[in-house]
Order: sequence, then structure tokens, then C-alpha cells
Amino acid sequence: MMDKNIVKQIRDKAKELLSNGTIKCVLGYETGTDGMNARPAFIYEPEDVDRLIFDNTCTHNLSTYLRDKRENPVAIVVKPCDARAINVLLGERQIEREKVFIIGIVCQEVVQVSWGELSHDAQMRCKICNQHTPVIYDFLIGGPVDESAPKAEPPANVTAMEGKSSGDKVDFWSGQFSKCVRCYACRAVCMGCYCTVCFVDMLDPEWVGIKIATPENQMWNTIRAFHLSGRCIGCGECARVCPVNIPLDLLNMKMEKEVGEHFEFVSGLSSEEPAPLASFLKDESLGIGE
Amino acid sequence: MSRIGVFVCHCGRNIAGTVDISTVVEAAKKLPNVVYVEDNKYTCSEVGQDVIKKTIEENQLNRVVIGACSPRMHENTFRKAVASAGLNPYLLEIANIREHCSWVHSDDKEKATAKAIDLVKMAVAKVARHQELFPKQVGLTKRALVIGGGISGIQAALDIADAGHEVFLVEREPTIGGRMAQLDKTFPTLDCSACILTPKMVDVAQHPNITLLTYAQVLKVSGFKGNFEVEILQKTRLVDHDKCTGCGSCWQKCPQKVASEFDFGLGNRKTIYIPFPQAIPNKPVIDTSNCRYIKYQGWEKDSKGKKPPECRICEKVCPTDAVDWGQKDEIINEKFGAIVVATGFKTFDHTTYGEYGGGRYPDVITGLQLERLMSASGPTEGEVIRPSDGTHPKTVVFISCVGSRDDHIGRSYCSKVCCMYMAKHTIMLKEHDPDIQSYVFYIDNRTGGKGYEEFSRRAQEEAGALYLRGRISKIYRDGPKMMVCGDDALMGRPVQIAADLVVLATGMDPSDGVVELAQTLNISYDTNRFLIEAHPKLRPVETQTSGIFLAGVAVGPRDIPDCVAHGSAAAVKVVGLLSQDTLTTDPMTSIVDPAKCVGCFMCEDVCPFSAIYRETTRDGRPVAIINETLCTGCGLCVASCRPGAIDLHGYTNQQLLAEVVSLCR
Amino acid sequence: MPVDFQPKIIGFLCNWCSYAGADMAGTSRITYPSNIRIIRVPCSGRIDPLFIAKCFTEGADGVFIAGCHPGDCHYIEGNYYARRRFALMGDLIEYLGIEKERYQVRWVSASEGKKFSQIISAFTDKLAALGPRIKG
Amino acid sequence: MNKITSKKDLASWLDGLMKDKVLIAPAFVDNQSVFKHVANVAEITFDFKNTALSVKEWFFPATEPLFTIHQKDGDTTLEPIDIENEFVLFGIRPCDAKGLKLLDKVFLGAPTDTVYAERRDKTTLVGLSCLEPSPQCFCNSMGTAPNNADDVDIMLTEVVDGYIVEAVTDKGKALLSVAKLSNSKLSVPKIKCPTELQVKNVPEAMKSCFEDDYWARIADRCIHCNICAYVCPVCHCFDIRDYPTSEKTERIRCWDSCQSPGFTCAAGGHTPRPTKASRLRQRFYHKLLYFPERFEDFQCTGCGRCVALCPVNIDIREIITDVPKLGEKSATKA
Repeated sequence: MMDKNIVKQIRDKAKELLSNGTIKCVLGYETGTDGMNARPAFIYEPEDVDRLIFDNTCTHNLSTYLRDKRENPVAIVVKPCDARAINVLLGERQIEREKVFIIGIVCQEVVQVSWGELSHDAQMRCKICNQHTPVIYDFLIGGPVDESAPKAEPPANVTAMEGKSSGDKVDFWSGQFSKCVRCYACRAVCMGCYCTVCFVDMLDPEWVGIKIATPENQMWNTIRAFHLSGRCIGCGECARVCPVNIPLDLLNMKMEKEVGEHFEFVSGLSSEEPAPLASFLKDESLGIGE
Repeated sequence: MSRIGVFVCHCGRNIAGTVDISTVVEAAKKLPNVVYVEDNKYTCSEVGQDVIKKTIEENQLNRVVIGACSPRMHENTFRKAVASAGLNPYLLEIANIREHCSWVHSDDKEKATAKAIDLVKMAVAKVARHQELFPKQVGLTKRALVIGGGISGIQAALDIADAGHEVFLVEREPTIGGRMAQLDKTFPTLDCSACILTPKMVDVAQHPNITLLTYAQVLKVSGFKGNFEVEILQKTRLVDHDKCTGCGSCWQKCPQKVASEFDFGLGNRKTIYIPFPQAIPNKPVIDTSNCRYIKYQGWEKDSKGKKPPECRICEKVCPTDAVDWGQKDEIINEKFGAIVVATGFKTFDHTTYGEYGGGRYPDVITGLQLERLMSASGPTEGEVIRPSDGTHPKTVVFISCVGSRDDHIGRSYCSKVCCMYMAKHTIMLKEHDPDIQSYVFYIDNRTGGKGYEEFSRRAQEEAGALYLRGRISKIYRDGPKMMVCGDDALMGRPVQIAADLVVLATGMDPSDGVVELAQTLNISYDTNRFLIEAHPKLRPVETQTSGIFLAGVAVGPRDIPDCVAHGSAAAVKVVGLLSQDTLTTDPMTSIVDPAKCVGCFMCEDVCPFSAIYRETTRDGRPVAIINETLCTGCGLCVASCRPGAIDLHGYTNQQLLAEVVSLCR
Repeated sequence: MPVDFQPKIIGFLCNWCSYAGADMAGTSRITYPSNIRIIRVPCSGRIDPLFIAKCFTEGADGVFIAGCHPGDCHYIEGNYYARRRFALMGDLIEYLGIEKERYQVRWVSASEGKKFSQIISAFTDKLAALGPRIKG
Repeated sequence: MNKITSKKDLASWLDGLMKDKVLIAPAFVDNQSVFKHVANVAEITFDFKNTALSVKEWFFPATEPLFTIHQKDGDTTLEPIDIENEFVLFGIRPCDAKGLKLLDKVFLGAPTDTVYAERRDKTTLVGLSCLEPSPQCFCNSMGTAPNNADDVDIMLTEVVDGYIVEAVTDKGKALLSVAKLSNSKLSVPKIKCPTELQVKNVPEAMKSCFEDDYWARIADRCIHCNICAYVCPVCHCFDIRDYPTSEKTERIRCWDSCQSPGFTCAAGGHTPRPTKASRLRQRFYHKLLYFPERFEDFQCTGCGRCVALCPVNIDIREIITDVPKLGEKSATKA
């Protein structure tokens, strides 16, 4: 279900920016080779803007490409979740605000996407989302949305997991991590994973053994989640791209829940707020020490 | 390829009594890269150390592990021993098999031995990853900056200068002397404040090593310990102090009077003035906001009021043409090796308290105002009279803890000196006029200090001051009298006193602008805006920014003797620093791999010592760089560095991982 | 679970307070179970939470971390940052099914030798009762 | 005349095999079809789309020890890995079978990869035709077909009330000796997969567009994960590292991918393929030019896994179609 009006606005803005030389490239969406699901598109020429589309299959968080493109000014099409990612990148000094023209799109939900199949079920993260208008943009597309909806509860599956016994947790996770083939798609697709050399690829110190086996896989997935805590904006791409269906977002959502409860911090709402792990309150106990 | 030698110490029976040394030795022999193992009775002894030296040479060892007591005990001893054999002293690792093993597991020899083996194993794994480390030498500027010309700053400046180092003393006011200069007498000896202070002020002015900058302010500070670069603003005085002789004809003739800040408005000064007769420098400044000629120059046709007279009398009467209307603010840039911050205090603003009249009653004054009234060089030449009508007060009420120990006005701390100066005041009043009866309303009478309690007694017994425990609920005017209503907590009854004069024992607030200064210097301050010491007990004059020291009330309320001691203490630290020819940096600092750094600068955010700065690589990436002089080797940045671009010499990720892995696999 | 199960415990101690505290336990000859193996670090703020995960991956039954009491950090703020990291890492490993009793962060000053030995004794007993982390 | 077996008989046959052989068969785990060890026939699913991971992991596992090293007072001994069990791999699709055939060219050519060889040798492949290929499938274009029996030992094709059974190799015949078969007039239906591609000129065309910025444009989208390589039945790059413990040291081999930045990283940190574009190009040049030049066949079986699983829809079919056009383009330029 494509909204003609939104698409037209995107194309017009893209054409304008490319023609007047404000930017060199537009990061947007086009229709994929299955003819139904969107894929990322990079538009360099005004005459190509008609490739751009927007619909509820535009699940990709395009901000993950911004570091690749930081040499020249670009425009980027963002959903509200992706907009928070941009704040994170700005806060971590990875991109320059003046080099990014943000085309923000008011978004209700995106659907579960898998190649060759057209789904109508909203993604779980969208069901608990209450940020329908981008927190940062230069050009907004789409009408205002009632944001008065109650603050999202921590997702049910997280609380369910918390409720399990240690034994059941171990069984569940070792089951999941035994499937992991360490293709690192979760890392590659994540806007927050931009280290030059990921800890998992380091030979010395060898944080994670080379074996693609459950303990090593668990170490990798544990630290991936930890390194993203306080930085993950819940775009759910990690879980989407996992070829063996490990529910990685279950880890990230847990960490964001804890970050929220411990430090009253929600990642990506602003680029000014100090990162939760780069700040502290003297008199917080966090149930540590005594 | 590392060739590791392991030395296992018996420490007499201390270790050998519990740990089976021979088993440890055998196990050590099997460890990777270990080429030599030996045990000694006392490895730390002369003999033991010689064995280490000898063995290193004979077996070409390039790493050494010593299983002995805690590294906190003998690490340096053994580093020296290793170094004397020509090996880099940092190629040593100590396995703590005494404090962490034999002494705490004496109940199970077998397990203790097993643990000792593990600890040695871990040390071997770690030492294999040790690198040669070399302390760096950096030069320093042998010159100190003292900020604040009160008694603390003066003391620090004089002591540093006497030790033979150059000192710049920067004071914001036109004169040095600070609060002490405003006092008439000091407790508990009652010697005249000026008599003991002014000689020191003169010393400052005359000291060949001291450059005095009054009417000046520190604007910017960059650099680090040993090499600070400081930008100082010299405000214009409109008087050329090189020409001026301080003859005083200008301020005698100046027609424009304004209320004197020095006398808290109890008296007047001129617009060309020195704050008080013994001011140092004893040369005037022109108060540009009130000077008639400045106003005249600034006057324009359309501006309201009639044109002020041109005046310029000071210029006319000056025998040396020192008045210089063209003089401008000046920026002075200097380098310093160390900085002392002695910015002192101001008295608490008592108008906060409505119940004490909120400043509406002229006869409700502060302790410092009373000092000015009693001072022979003060506005009344030492005659204690009521500001309202000039009559001599007979009944004087003192109220303690005004702006101290009161959470409601955000002053939870005790100002420390008030109890004592109230006692002093009552005694001095009695001396001024035997008919004066003093009443002191106190919360607690705190007289800690040499001769202080005796002094307080004297106030009560000889000066007959009446001490009443309790707070004052209200003061109001009743005819000529000030009615003071409170309660006598000990008697448990309300009291009301018809006073002629009420003196508020106002507490101490940090000086204005101290927060801005702290931020420029990158030192921290507490919720009351007092500056924070590096350690409240063990490092009372240092800050967490090395090379910057603290003195006096800027750190927290204290009396004159404490300030003088504090100033000297700071001076000693400065002298200790400046007496070195170069600064040696501990090589166990963090180091950045620019190739891995992604420029998120989380390290910069967490570093408590601002030891991290930004640099741009050849390929144009902003990356973090460590300033080894400032880095203390805490490793906070290392653990905050997601990309693993930072590591800590001596405790690298490789080394700590090697310990973990060697233990587990 | 074997009756005489000996838990493998790795401890990270900050040099200025906790390591000294452990030394104090030694100089005061206060005995405690021998299972813990101590790794010396300059500050609890040096401990990258990765080490905690690594210890468990490598088969540790328990991980112990100690630093200066808040406010007493030799490096002024190290333990404040550490506290936040360790809190999060604790939540995470518990979520993954590692009993939270297997992971302790405590503040131990240089004078608290007794406290240190008591903590370690209790911790060791607890882990012995829990049994091996990697079952079978 | 074809041989046919009823579903019931097939089941009992498989049951029988499990006595002395390890049976690997498709089953659903977390509602995803995978090949796994099965303990009884009930676990097996006979109706499944292509599994996420190909069967290559059963011959070339994600991680495997090549041998172990023992050091005892001074002298070092190597202990080879031996594979005791015999395996039956049931349900393999022709595309995956073709994949194994291509892997054989790499691993069985001199020098022979002994571990791989032994696994291949001890495994019998029982193929299962794919009756309804998925939209991403293009095996016909890659020299096989949804019911091609060339690369398996036994081929099964589901028909009304059972399976048509073809014993392809002696290995297959031996295994079938215990199966209950009957004659049938039914014949194997012709099945085609949806996409037909013109591949003939592709290698030639590839030669002329190495420098084309086409690759950079595709790479814009690429996030350089390793999915395409790891799900591919033919990708076979690996990394080797030692895993030391206090008793022994294992020499480990594990999957690696030309898409990961560290892949070509040499000592000292230099990387010949520093950009996403150069790595992505390498992937397709290997599949569509270098491999054919060396082994007279594309390094692709048309299984469509990379097409379906690429998170950003980098579609090898699109590239196969585009490349010849690029050739013409550059030709006209010249």
C-alpha cells in the first residue's frame, strides 16, 4: 500500500536537492527484485528520482549507510525510529549534521518483510512504538500524529523471558546461539556497529575464539548486545536479517529497558544528552556494591 | 620469543610453611616460555636480589616472574633488581602468593599450593605480554601563578618566592590583603590585624621574585602540569603606576565621593582611590563607573540630564602626570609550571533573612561591618556608633550562624570562625566602652583550636557577655531600639531584648566568579561552590588536575592560622614541583591506536584528568590522543572504548585476557 | 553435582582499595576459601565488562569484582562509571541464564580485610551450592 | 518401468537405515526447515522449501578440528580426526547436490582435502525432487533442474501415493537393496523453476566490465555481511586458527567470507580489497568468471538462497542480466 502523495513529495524534494546541488546523493527506497518489497536505493541523478518509493515494506534503517557517505552532503529518508538513530550517530560524532538533509516521514508501522512474500502483519516493534513523528528532520512528510498514546510497555516477550528460570533461560539461549553461524549480518546492518575492527574480529586480544560454537557464539552475542546498550533505537534490523532467525532484538530490547529503568535514558531522543555509560550520578546505587 | 625466569620465595616460613614450594617449582618448569625456575629463602634480601641479577645474565632471561609477597610491598624493590641486570624494569610480574595465598589459606596446604601454582601460571601468562616501558621526561616552566591576594595567597606567594622561584600574584581588587585587611583585631591573641598583615603585604610588593598584578583577572588557562599557558586581564586604572608616587593629592582633591566597598558602605571613598591607607600597591585606580570626566566624555546631547562638569582635577593636581585617560585594558600572556588558587570568600548576604530585617535596618550589621567600625583606620576612626544616628550603643545583640548550618537557605556547613569572632567582638566592645552589654544568641558554641575555649570563657567571664542558646525569631524597630525576639532554649522560655545594635555573625560564601574560574582551570567544586581537594585527608592542597593547588577559604571555611598553614602547604607542593628540572611521567599510561579509533570521544567524556585531546590523522579522521603527562593510568578510557582502540600499558587487554585464559584452559 | 565441587572464581580487584583490602586480610591472617584467583587492576573503572562475559565463556563458575567505595576512588570517578557498566552487564548475563549469584560487585576499602574474607567465604559457599555453571 | 515405494514403506526403509547409519534429514526447528540428525522418521518433514543453510555444512562444517596437537615432555604428536559413522543424507535437493559436485572440484582435486573426502565417502545422498520451486529459484539456468538426478545416489520424486525411486549409483543401489519397491507406470514429471536466465555470454561479458562503477553502485547497498557466502552451497572459503588448552591444541578450520573486511587483510594490516565495492565485485567475479575459467562451470547452483536471504536484496540474477548490457555499453564506448 503505497501513499502516492508521500512518494511524490519524496521525489520532488530529492529532485530539488540534487538539481540545486545541495546534496550529492539521496538515500531512499526503491522496489526490490521480487516486485513487492522495498530495498535501499542510492540516487545520484535528478532523472533517477522516480525510482524512489515509500511504503510499509520500507523496513531498512538507512542511517546505517550514513558513515559510508559522510564525505559529501546527502539526503536521507527516515522513519521516526531511523531518525533516533541519526541522533545517536550525531551524539557519537560519527556524522556532521550540516552534511545530512533529513527527509522525515511520519510513520504508522512497517510490515514483516521477507523476499518474495508480501505480508500485512505489522512488525512487533511497531505495535509497541509510540514515536510516529521523527524527532529530527529538515523536511517532514505526513500529517501530525496523535502521540498521546501511553508510553510503551516493555515488550511482553522480554518480561516473559525475565520470568523464566535460569535453567530455562540457558536452554533457550543456547538453543538460539547454537544456530548462529557468525555471518555478522546483525552487526553489518546495525547503524551502531561501526567499529573499524570489531572486538570479535580481533586476533589479539582474542575476545572471542574462532570456533563457531555455542559458547563463542554466546560471547559474541552477549557483547554485541552490551556494546549497543544505551545506543540501540530498536529498529529491529538485527533480528530481521538473521538468516537463522535468532531473536536478537530480544537482547537489545532488554538492555534498553534496563537503561531506561537505571538511568532514565532513552537512546536517540536527542544528540546532546550524554551517553548513559559516559556519565553517572554520585548517589545512584544500581543495586551494586554496598 | 620470551625467556621467562620464575623465582619462588619461601619468605622464611611465611610462604613455605603453607605452600609446598617444590611442587610450585616443578609446575612452573612446565609452563610455556619458562626457561628457568628457582626458589629462594628471601627473594627480597640482598642475596635474593643478587641471585635474580646473576640468573638474568647467565640465562639471558628477558622476563621475570617472582612468586612472593604482595606487589604493593616489593614491586619497586624487584623492579630495581631487574633493572640493575640491564633488563627493562617493567618486564617483571609478581605473583602474590603470600597475602593472597599462604597467609589466608594456612588451613589447607594442598589447596594453597594449587592456588600458588595458578597465581604463578597467571603471572607467567601475563609477563609474556609485557612490553618494555620507558618513562618520558618533559621540561617545565619554573614559575608559579598564585590567584588571589588574601592572606592564603600572600603566604603561598612569599614561601614560593623565598624558595627561589618566580611568582605572579594576581588579585582582582585594586589592593592585596583580602578579608584579613578588613579586620580590626584577630582572635584569640587580639593582636591588630593590620600590624601582622601589612608587613607581609609590603614583603610581597618588595620581593624580587614576586610580580604583583592587582586589578587583574585570569581569563584563560591551557596546557598542563609544568607547562600552563595563562591569559591574564590587567584592567585599566587610568593611572600610570610607573609614574605615580602614591602621594595622595589626587584622592584628597577628587570631588566625587562614593560608598566604600572596603567599609561595606559605612564610609565613603573618592572615585580615584586606594581602598585603605595601607593598600598595596599604595597607588590609586580611577573608578570609571563614577568618575566625572568619564561621565563627561560619555555624555551626549540627547542623553538625559545636564552635561556633567569636565573635572579632571586629579590630572591637574598630579605632580607626575600619572593620570592617563588613554590607558586601556591589557592582556598579559605568561607561562607557569604550577598554579595556586586562593580565591577566598565573601560574607553571606544576610538580607536573605526576612526575620532579621532583610537589610532594612541600618542598626542590624554584619560582623565584618563591626570590624570596620572598630578599626582605627575605619570610617569612624574606631568609634563604635550606630549607623542610624551615630549614638553609642550600650546593648549589643549578636546572632550566630547567619548563613551557616541552615539547610533552608542552602548553607548546611558551619563557617567555623563565627563563634570565635563573636567572642572577640564582645571582648573588644567591652574594651571600647565598659558600659556595653553584649548578648550572644548561639546554636552551639564551637571553640575548637589552641586557646580558643579559654578565649570564649574570657568573653563570658571577663567581658560579661551573656550567652543564650537559641534562635532569633524576629527583629523589629521600636523607636530607637531594635527589639530582638527569640527563645532561650536552655531555660525553655521566650526572651526579648531591646538592643541598640544587632550584629549578625554572617558565614562565609565562596567569592563570586569562583565557579567560572574553576571551569577555566578544570578543577571541581562542591554544591556550596567550595573547591574540591584531590583527597580530603591525604591531599588537602592538591586538585585532581595535577599542577593546580588550593589554599585558604576557597576550599572551605577556616580561620587565619589555618589559612596561613594551608598557603604554606600549597607552597611546599609547588616548590616540590618546580624544584625538578624535568618531569618524569609514569609510563603505565593509556595509549591510542589511531587506526582503530573511530573518533566517538567517549574516552574524552569519561577521563577525570582531561588527559585526552583530539588530533586529525593524515587521512583526515579525528582521533583521540593521550597526554602522557596528565594520564594517571586509571584505564577508565580503555574500558569505555568500544572499538578497543585504547589500551593501558602494564594492564593491556591482552595481558588481562592471558591471565583469565591461562587460568581457565 | 559432586559433593566436593570446587567453584572456579575469578576476581578483579582495584589496586588502591580492594587489592589492598585483600592484602589486609592476609596480613591479619584471616582465612577464607582458596577458590578465588585474583587479577590486579588499577581501578574498577579499568574493567571492561567484556572480561566478565569472557570469564564465564571460559568456564568460570563465579566472577567477583571489587573497587573503592563510591567517593573514595583513587582516580576520583572511576568506580562511578564502573558501577553503571557492571549494573548493565549484570542484568544482561542474568537474562542469559547465568544466576545473578554467580556475579558479585562489591566495594571493599583497604582497611576492610575482614569484610573481604567474609564476602569471599559467603560467595564461595553460594557458588558451591549452585554447582558447576556448565552442567554435565 | 519405474520403481515406486509407498510413503509407509519409505518410512520403514529409513527406520531400517538408522540402525547402523546416521540419518540427516530435513526437519522444522523454530518453524524454519533445516537439515539435522533425526532419531526417528516422525521428525522428518517431506514437504519443505529450500532450507536456509545448504547441506554443505555436513561435509564442510562451519567449524571443525582438522587435527589435534599433543605436546608431552618435549615431543609433539599430531592426532588426525577420524569420522566413525556412515551417514545417509535424505531429502537433498538437486541444487544442493549440484553444490556438492562443485565443492568436489575444489576439495577433491589435488591436494585432496582428506576430512571432506572422508565425509563425502561415508555419506549416501538421497535426493528429493522439488515439486514447487520458489520464486528465487533458477537452477535450470545453472545446469541442473528441480528433479535432476545426476548428482545424487538415489533420487526420489513424490507422486500421488508414494515416491518414484531412481537408483543412480552403486552406493544408491546398495542402500536400496533393503527397500520395498514395486513397479509403476508413473513417470517423473517435468518440473521447471520460474526464472530462466541467459548465462551463456556472462563470463565473456564479465571480462569487459571489471572497472565499471556498476559494482560501486551495487555495493552502495551492500552491508558486507557474510550471509550470501554462508548460505551458498558452493562458497568454500575458510580460516584456520589454533585453539590451545593446557592439555592439547586443536587446529580449527571455520567458514570465512570474501565479503568481510578482514578477509584479505595481510600481516601489517594491508588489505588488497579495502572497499565494499572491491569485495562485492570479487564475489561475483569468482562465481561468474574465475570459477568457470578454472572448472568449466559457474560457482552457483541457482538455489536462490542468497537472493531470498540478502538483507538488502543484492540479487545475483539481476547481475547476471545486467552484466552483458554493461559489456555492450563499454563496447559502444570504445
